[in-house]
Amino acid sequence: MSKLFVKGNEAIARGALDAGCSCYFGYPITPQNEIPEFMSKALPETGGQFVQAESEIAAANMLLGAGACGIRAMTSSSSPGISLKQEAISYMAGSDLPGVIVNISRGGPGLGDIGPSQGDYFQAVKGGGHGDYRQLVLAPGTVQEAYDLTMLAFDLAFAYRNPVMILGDAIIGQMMEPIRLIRREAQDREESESWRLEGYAGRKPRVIKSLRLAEGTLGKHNEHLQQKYLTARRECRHEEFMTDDAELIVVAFGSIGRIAKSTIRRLRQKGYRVGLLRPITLFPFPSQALQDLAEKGKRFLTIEHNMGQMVEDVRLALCGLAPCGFYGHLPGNLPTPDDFEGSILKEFASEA
Amino acid sequence: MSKLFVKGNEAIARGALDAGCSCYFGYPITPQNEIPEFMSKALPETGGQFVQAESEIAAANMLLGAGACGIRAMTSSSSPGISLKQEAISYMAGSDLPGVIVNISRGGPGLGDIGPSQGDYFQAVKGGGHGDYRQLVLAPGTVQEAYDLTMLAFDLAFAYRNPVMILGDAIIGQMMEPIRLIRREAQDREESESWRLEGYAGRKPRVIKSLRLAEGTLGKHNEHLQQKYLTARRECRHEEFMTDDAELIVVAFGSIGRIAKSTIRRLRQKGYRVGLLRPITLFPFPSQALQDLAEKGKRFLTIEHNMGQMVEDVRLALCGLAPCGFYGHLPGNLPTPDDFEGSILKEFASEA
Amino acid sequence: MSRVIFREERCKGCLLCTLVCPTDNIEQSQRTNKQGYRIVQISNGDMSACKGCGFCAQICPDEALTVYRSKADRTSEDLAEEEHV
Amino acid sequence: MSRVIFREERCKGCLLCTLVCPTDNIEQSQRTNKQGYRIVQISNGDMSACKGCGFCAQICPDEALTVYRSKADRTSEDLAEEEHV
Amino acid sequence: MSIYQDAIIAGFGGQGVMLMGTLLAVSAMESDLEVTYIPVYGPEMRGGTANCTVVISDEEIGSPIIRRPLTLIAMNRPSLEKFQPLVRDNGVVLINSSLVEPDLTDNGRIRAYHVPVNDIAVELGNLRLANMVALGAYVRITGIIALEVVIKSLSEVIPERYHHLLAHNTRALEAGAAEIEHKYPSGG
Amino acid sequence: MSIYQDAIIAGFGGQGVMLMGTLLAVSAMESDLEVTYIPVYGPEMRGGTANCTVVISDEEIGSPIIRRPLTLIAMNRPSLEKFQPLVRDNGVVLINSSLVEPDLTDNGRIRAYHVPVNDIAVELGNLRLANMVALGAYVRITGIIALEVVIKSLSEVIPERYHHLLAHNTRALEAGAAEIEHKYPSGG
Amino acid sequence: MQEIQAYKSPGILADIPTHFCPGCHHGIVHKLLATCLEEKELAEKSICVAAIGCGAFIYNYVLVDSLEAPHGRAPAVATGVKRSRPDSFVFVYQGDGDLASIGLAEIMHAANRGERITVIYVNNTVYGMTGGQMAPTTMVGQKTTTTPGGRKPELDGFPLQMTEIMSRLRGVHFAARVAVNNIKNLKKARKALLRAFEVQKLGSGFGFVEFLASCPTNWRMTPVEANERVAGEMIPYFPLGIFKDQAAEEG
Amino acid sequence: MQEIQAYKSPGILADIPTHFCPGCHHGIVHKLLATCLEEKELAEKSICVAAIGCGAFIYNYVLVDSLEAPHGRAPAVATGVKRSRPDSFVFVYQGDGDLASIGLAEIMHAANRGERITVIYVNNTVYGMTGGQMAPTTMVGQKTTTTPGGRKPELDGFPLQMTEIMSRLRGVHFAARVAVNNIKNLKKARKALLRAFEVQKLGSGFGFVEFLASCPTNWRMTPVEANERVAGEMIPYFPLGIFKDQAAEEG
Ligand SMILES: Cc1ncc(C[n+]2csc(CCOP(=O)(O)OP(=O)(O)O)c2C)c(N)n1
Ligand SMILES: Cc1ncc(C[n+]2csc(CCOP(=O)(O)OP(=O)(O)O)c2C)c(N)n1
Ligand code: SF4
Ligand code: SF4
Ligand code: SF4
Ligand code: SF4
Ligand code: SF4
Ligand code: SF4
Ligand SMILES: [Mg+2]
Ligand SMILES: [Mg+2]
Repeated sequence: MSKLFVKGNEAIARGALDAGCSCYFGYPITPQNEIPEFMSKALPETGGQFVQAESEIAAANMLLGAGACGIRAMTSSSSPGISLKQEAISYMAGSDLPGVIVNISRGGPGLGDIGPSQGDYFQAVKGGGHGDYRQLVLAPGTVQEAYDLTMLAFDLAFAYRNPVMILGDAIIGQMMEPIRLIRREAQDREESESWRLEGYAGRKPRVIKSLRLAEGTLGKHNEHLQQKYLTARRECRHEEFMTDDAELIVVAFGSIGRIAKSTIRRLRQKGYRVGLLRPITLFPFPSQALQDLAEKGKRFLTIEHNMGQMVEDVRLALCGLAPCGFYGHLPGNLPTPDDFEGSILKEFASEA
Repeated sequence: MSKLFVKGNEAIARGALDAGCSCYFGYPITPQNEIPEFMSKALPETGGQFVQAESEIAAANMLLGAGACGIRAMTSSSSPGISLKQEAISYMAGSDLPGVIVNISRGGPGLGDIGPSQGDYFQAVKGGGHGDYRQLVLAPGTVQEAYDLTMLAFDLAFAYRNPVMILGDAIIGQMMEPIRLIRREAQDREESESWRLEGYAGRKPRVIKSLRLAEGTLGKHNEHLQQKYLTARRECRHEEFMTDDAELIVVAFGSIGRIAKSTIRRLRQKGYRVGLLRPITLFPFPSQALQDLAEKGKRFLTIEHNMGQMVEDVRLALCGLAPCGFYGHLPGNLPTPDDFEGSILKEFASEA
Repeated sequence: MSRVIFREERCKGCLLCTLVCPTDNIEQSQRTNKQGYRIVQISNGDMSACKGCGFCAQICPDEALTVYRSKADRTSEDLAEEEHV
Repeated sequence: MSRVIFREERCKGCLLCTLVCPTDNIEQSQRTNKQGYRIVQISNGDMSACKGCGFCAQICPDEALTVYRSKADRTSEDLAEEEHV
Repeated sequence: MSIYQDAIIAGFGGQGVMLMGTLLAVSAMESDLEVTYIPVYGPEMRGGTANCTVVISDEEIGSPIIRRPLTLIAMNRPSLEKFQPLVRDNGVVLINSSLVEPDLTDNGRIRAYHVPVNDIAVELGNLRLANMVALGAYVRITGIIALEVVIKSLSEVIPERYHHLLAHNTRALEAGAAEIEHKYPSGG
Repeated sequence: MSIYQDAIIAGFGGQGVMLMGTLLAVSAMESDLEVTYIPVYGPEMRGGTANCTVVISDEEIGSPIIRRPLTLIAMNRPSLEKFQPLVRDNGVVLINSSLVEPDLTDNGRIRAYHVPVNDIAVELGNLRLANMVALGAYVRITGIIALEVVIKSLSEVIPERYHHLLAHNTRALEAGAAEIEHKYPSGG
Repeated sequence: MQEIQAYKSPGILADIPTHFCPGCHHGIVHKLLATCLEEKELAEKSICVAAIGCGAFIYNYVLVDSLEAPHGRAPAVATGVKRSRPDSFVFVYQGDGDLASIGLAEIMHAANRGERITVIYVNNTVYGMTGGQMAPTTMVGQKTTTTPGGRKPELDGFPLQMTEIMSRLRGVHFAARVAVNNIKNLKKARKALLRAFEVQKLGSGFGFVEFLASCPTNWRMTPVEANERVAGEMIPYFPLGIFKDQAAEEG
Repeated sequence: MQEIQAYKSPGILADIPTHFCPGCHHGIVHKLLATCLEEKELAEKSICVAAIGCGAFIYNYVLVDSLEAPHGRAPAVATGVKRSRPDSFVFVYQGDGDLASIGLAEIMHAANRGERITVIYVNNTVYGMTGGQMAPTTMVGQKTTTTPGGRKPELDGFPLQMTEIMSRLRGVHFAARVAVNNIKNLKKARKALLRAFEVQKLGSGFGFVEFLASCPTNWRMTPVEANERVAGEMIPYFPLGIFKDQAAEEG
């Protein structure tokens, strides 16, 4: 099939459509507006529903409603708007509801700017909402991956009956690259049959809720959720680049992962044995891959476009097996391969 | 001065008043309703303002407005309501604004229940909102501490121009205990003079905002915030109980810290050398204290009323110096000293 | 004669039924049920006044009442009244 | 004679001033300023028609115009008009 | 040995069990003891039963939540049914025998005190005093607090607008204590 | 050595620089090269200047963001002032000499190409074709893409309702290329 | 002797005790709702969106497919439901705190979009579930746990009249205010609810029925006193009636 | 020759180029606002609460103490400000997306509480800052980037008429809709704004002024065409006038 040259945002929208997404609920915010804009045209054409919600809160709650009907649906926003969705996401997790949430994040805190940043890692991965829940988090590094991972997100959301977040940034959202589309079979209408709401005709009424007052029930639900998250570990995905002979492994995700790759290519040319591990799933986190590398005696440097968030997960994964340095590129400043060279070289020097 | 027998919630309200809080903005939610209820009576009597906001979002944004005026103000809520405040908290952090937010948290995710739980640790400590910010987090373990730490929260909020959260749970909020009040001098009206809004008469107009579009400005602000958080490390507070000769240190915060103390007392009677480290500030986290104990060769067990959140900070603090076990009491189930005995004994057995 | 059956364990003693009964056929009793509520009873233990209109059952928030209306009580006036109130 | 002063670098060429000028005294020019906007100018370079009413300056979203009204132009009719529109 | 006592107090919503708990707790505070009190709250209270837990000690109190209490005041039948099995062996159970049949008591395992607190209260002129009768009895049985301190503490927990009722409450506390002295001369 | 080229394309909002970028990028894609394109967006665009960055390579592209580009197309003066200092030594700078005075060029450090794209476009009958003139010139200078591929790609980036203008655009691309051949016979 | 049952419990109403306080009107509204669903044969295709408040447990009593919405967001959740399953019958059950305070934007926008849903709005002038705080509907002077001196309009504003606000939005095709404090009003309430259901069946727009209801517990009244307050204090400020019936007006 | 300056730039208006697109009415509203603040001598005691939208940068142009509010929440932020500093003059500058969509609950509740603040509401029927998506005020049939086929009332609802909604809330003491598309309307706008300021000075209640405004960029029109659309399409649906002036009505 021929290639299409599209923005990351459009790739996400197309990925959703090709994964069978039939409802989109959103509210405008830069730098993700191409998603609702694309959907507002494409969905009605395929019999789906596009709703411009009155707010991000409403959009997230519409997603909850659609999820309860067992429908593949999506919402998207950017950092401040994602903060507003936290209550609904917590409810979805608490009610075992699927749904895909896209965060094309921007610089924060507050209104910040509309440039790229990875300041929302903690919010996405540790749970910005209340309670002990997790969402699966996928972090594309290319426009093709934005498309592919969006399709995957829907499958995971329904496989685990859990919210799944696509965490991109302004680079992923605004960048254009060629992509190849995947043609999918018509969507499996059965995937939600055993639990979705549609009127009780022919069976017993169903209730979908997160309130669990009776003694022991909330505890049991929390146990069930933990079990789900343990199972989800098998979904771990990451990319390794030139790690085999590397002394130093740079750990970086999303757009920073790909930019760091440029730096690494350049440093390789200069003879430095440096490699890259790019987590693709941020939750579950590819801890095992890191441990495996640590056991081979590698050293680590985490690079993020924030003041240090994923590095905690890296350190927890390494668990004392190996140290991990950190270089945080300031949110608000655009990252380029040049920016990472110094810190990588410094890390080399520090122990070599 | 004589003692007062009050609920934790009332202690918080009184602490706020005695710290000079003159505006309260809130929205009802169990189990913290005694705070707004007390304030609705007490504040108008002292010339302050009580506003029952239309929502938690509105309440948090009123707090932002009051903070910008350099006024000591507070909002309070419980888990789902706190999720809704995340955007405003991020804005406050991004605008260097003081304010006190109380979370008398309950079981989650979603609507969960109204019982105690510590499921909101991540949200409070890692930042549930978007962007690279932190709030200072204080976790009382007694009603007296609820009162004292609320007063401290206001001082810290203004010293650092940053939101400060009191993280309690349904136990802290609903429990009654005797407390001693502290009489304070009248509030220092000068603390905000150099930055607050009040009309520009006699000086240049001031702008308080978090939007930073000009190149480099958002990055600089993020650096400034990190500097602030580093400085705040000196505010670390924790309690140690029988750690000197202990082999095993239980790390637990808030109500779980005090309940664990009962277990430890009981185990001491049985001859087990177990001690307690109870973090009082959750951010900044008392990492140094943990490291000091680790260097003395102690082992650690974190106990939380959730599925494992603070334990990550403990492990990051210990940084491979010592391992740390974990026992998570299921949110939704009430914790008692009996519940912790087994896991402490198991931890003892595991390596002894 | 129409009949009213109480499910005592369901009654919460709110007395709303007594407000709507056109014949004052229900009154508070001295008894409390297992839940501690002071329940209602047929006034003076005399069912004969009951018209079987079912108003008490309609309003009872707790479905504590069942009314069996005898055909005899089903006068055309009652029906007319029902339609017009 | 009243005078209109343009701050060309501020003009965005929106032409709103031309809409409100009662004497069609302003028109689009062929010049672009540094920002790339096609700016306005006095129609035919002739200032004499200007009444000095200041409407152009009032509506200009970009404060690109300053109007100096000569006392001579300040007729009572103008004033009356101003009051009543 | 050090002083330690804990109690669950339970009954119908309207029986004033929360007031019993706070009065007991304030009395402990006034006796210079450490004390915590924790109620149930929220929709669970609605319509159904209410209960609270009081822990009294001369040492810092760790847990305010007690799964297996040393003592129980059961103001009605559902409360007894729910909490009696949790009471520790040989623990004290004070039963409102006006509402609860004696045969429900787990006599072998716990120490039961049957006091017809409703009847005594009605005798005193007001059914609503039943809670004070029960507390008077409890205090006398356990001896954890002096009755006089409880009586003195009344004015701290009863809202000012009801202070004309202080004397009635005092009488009820005393009546409860007296009933124990009379019925269980060896007890307490 | 492998193929690699990057470019910043900058100008006024209305000059069609985004279209230049996408056309260049799609042409690269059609030439079976790897390519990324990234625009500026949001309020920064409002009123002021617009710019985008294109990276073309035969290898996987790491960074779509380029701080120090190899080439620059400056459609107006502010763009030249802003980006020229960032161009790498000996880099290519294509300047819209219809709007920018030649003396602003950093001649010693970079390789400057002065093309009066506005004037050429006006000659072709439409000022709006200036962007295509510039792109034609750029492609000829750098040789990164064949002009024919660019012309073939036009129909992919120009919305269907404007396809009657394809011929005009083609002519503009060609005119730009021709200008380079004519003016800088050794260049490109 | 021949007998008929004068009032039949609807089959979809669970035969279990409710958690409602004695005399709480929520219980009556639940019954009525269940009756009307059955009467219109809608139960099997219903999806109930429960809001947060004392009515949150409706799924325990009215046995249809049900979903819990976060506080205030039920109209948005219902929008997601109805857009996903346009053939289902979607109704929302909200309290006055939920709908008129935290959820004001959601209800107004769902109404304005003309979502084909039916909203049952139970106005008891107070936050019931959380223990009696001021609601947007609390009457002037009414004492609540957060207006210890009574609601003061200069500080707290005036009680919101939601049916009036709703009926002015063009997406709303039916809006009525009813009460269940006596048999006469109960019958009118039934008619209004049935009519609102029809509007959804017609697929024309949004249906809204406000129920004035008592909350004896938080009004600190006996059930009988509370029932009387509905007529004595609420109805004068919140007048009953059908405020809008688009189809009827047009046809 | 003697001369006077026919229009004086208000001193608190910064003498710097704005970021607004050519012909954007925000610029005119800014000027008017600054003029009125000066005329009433309110600038020195003003606190401006800026909302998120193209007007968010007002603090760069109208030089008074200023505060940025999260999108939609400016009325809540202003409530916090005014309650903290009752002596200051507090005004809010919001767009139609900000006020009528995400912030609908906040504006209505602040209005209903009768907060002593003045809200300047700039309705340009579109989300300007984010690039022209549908707003709650978008006209039926209007094409936007999220209504590529034009706004469809059956799916998207009808445009909200906020001044009408506001004027019916009892806490609102002044509500008007004005335009700045010609000199006549500009003068009326000035009068309305001055009156709204007075209401706050009187301390009686909430003041609301809706400005109909153009957004040439997102309407895909020239500034002149856009200016004409205000009169041709907007005013017929959003009629101008003073909808409420409590003090005037009472006195
Ligand atoms: C986000 C959030 N805020 C607050 C609450 C607490 N809460 C539960 S129900 C309720 C209000 C109930 O009042 P109303 O809607 O009037 O219903 P009622 O109980 O009176 O029927 C509130 C504030 C919550 N669950 N979630
Ligand atoms: C929570 C949140 N959601 C969305 C946005 C993105 N956003 C910025 S301005 C705006 C709307 C602007 O429209 P309007 O209020 O009509 O103002 P205008 O620009 O048209 O004057 C939006 C949605 C945001 N900043 N924050
Ligand atoms: S059926 Fe009618 S008359 Fe008989 S008890 Fe009930 S209400 Fe009264
Ligand atoms: S209405 Fe029902 S619950 Fe109330 S008193 Fe009558 S029978 Fe009992
Ligand atoms: S001052 Fe009046 S007449 Fe003169 S140019 Fe301006 S608008 Fe025209
Ligand atoms: S109104 Fe101002 S900006 Fe617009 S054309 Fe006239 S002078 Fe220029
Ligand atoms: S609190 Fe009020 S609304 Fe809730 S169940 Fe009780 S009476 Fe009904
Ligand atoms: S986008 Fe619209 S509202 Fe924003 S500045 Fe431009 S014209 Fe004005
Ligand atoms: Mg209510
Ligand atoms: Mg707008």
